[in-house]
Amino acid sequence: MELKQIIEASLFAANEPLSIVELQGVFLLEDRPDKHAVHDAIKQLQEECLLRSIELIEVASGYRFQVKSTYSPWVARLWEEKPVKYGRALLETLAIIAYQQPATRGEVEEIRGVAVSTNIIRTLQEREWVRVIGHKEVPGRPALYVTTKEFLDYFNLQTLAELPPLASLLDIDLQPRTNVQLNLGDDAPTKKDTIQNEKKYSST
Amino acid sequence: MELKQIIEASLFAANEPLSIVELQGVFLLEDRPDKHAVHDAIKQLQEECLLRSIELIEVASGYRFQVKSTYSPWVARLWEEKPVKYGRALLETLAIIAYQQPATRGEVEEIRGVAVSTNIIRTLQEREWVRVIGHKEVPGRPALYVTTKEFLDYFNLQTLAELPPLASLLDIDLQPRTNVQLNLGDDAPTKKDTIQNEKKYSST
Amino acid sequence: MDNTIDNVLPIQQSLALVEGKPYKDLPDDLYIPPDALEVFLETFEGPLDLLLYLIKHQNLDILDIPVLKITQQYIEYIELMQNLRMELAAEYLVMAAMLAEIKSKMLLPKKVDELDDEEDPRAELIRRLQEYERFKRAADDIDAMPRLYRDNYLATADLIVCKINKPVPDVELNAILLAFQDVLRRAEKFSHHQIQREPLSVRERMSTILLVLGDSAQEFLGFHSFFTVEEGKGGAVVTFLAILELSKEGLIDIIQGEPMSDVWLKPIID
Repeated sequence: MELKQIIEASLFAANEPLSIVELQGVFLLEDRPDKHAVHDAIKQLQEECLLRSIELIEVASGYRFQVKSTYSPWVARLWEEKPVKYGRALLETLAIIAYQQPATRGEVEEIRGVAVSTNIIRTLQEREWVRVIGHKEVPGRPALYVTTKEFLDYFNLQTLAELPPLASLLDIDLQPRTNVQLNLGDDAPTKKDTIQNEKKYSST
Repeated sequence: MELKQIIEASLFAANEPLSIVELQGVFLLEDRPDKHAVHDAIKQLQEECLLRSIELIEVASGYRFQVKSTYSPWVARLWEEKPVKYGRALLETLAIIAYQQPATRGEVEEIRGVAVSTNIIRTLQEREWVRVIGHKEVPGRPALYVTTKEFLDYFNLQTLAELPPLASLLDIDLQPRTNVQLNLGDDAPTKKDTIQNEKKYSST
Repeated sequence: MDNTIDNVLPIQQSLALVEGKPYKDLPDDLYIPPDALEVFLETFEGPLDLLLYLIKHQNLDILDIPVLKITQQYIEYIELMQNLRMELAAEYLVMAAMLAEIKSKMLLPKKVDELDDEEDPRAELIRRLQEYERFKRAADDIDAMPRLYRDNYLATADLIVCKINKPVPDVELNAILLAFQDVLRRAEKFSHHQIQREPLSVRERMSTILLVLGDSAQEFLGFHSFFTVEEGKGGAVVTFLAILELSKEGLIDIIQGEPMSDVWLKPIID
């Protein structure tokens, strides 16, 4: 197994820049290469990139592969269209935070009975529907999430109190009368919410 | 700008498998390559990978670059968390759905001889390995589960037919019992394999 | 537990495996940790799994199970579990009954003319065992297949220049309410998840209070600063309920110098 290839594999898999020390860390102590060896491997990899569509560059926190900017007009078209649909897990998480805020991730998981992926929390935060208000002073110091003004704005609410009260929610008939089973099909979680975050889950 | 490099760049940037059609879509209409041209470029890229740490493989929803599994012992050290180990109950449920789909929860329980926890079904759904395709028209209208494209992608498969073959059932050809007092003797009735053969799989 | 040991002794085959060695007898002075057998039982995925284990372990032919022997062993396991007052899934008991039925059928003398059209009483059990075994194997096969994030990792390269503004999905409020209805229904079924029913105005006020406390440069803020005169009595009541709830959840400290004086709040979060 070649040093260069192990480093290449690590850089491709990492999803974030890796420092020389981090790259050394993928080797067991007994055959850990020194900094120069890692450096040399990176140099070689950089040279191999010359004719390819990607480059291996150094940024503040280390090295990473990136697509050469000359290709961005094409590659960018991958993301042009199609907003994806949010999955069930995301909607439930949002609902629980809205009704039970301030809530920790653990509390959301407790109510849902399954793990909540980091991706979902991140998506909600990026959308600015949910923010961290602080950390609970219990072991692990979990973040406390609340909904934001933007959340209220998006749903045309003045205050949270305009959401149906919990007690009556169960009695409200929200379900459209027709096609109940088709709806269930549509609610199947949509692609991609979870894939990246695989590792965060614990098995059941 | 070479076709091959644009495709390479797209595959590296995409974070998910890309189909031939999606790859064609990164080109403007006026210089969109035909399927054969894309195919050829992919072939070339695959050959270039032979000596590298990555491979370009086809899975159910398209093509993707991935790190060859020989490098996983090193790459895995980048993350402190161990990859999830799935429990037997989950794997057995998944296996039954994969091979017997569409299957109801009752059918899974029938084969396993124990109740299947809701959590397991939900975990499989959240991981997007399994989804509900409809409901069986029997009392209770139980949900019918099938495996998804994401399941195939996850396990590097293009179609269900690539799953390891299911062990065949031995003929239940009950041996004459040696216990003479019971006198079942040679006349003990036999029962030929009555299990229906595996259904034809169709990918979703 | 001591009187149960006697009932337990007649187990014939291995009672437990210790470092690979089967133990056939329980020494009189043996202390059984209360959860040891539970762990043992938990390693079985149900009665079929336990039966398969008993069969494989003794190199018995699955197509010609010695029902008497297996039934006896199985029932001894079950009795052992029950004697130790472990909670057994109902399926284990159903299987015990089924085995007992097969056993009795096989002991029953048969009239000659019945033999042709009546199948071996074991057939159904054997069919189920085989069926289960093949999927058990399939589960192992699937587990052994290379999969993402264990054996393979996506090879990606960043695209820096323009991370195109990706359109975000639209969501209707109804979709969220529906999702929450589902959560509630689920939670009601498993009623140990107690979902509290504070009015939302209280929940909202709780968030606001935490927000203001967090942004404030001062360590303490007065109770009165969390509602306005325009809100009237309602505002004061909601705020009061909110600080009680926050205090109950251990998120703030409530401090009052002396009776009837101002109430001060201090966040415990940061």
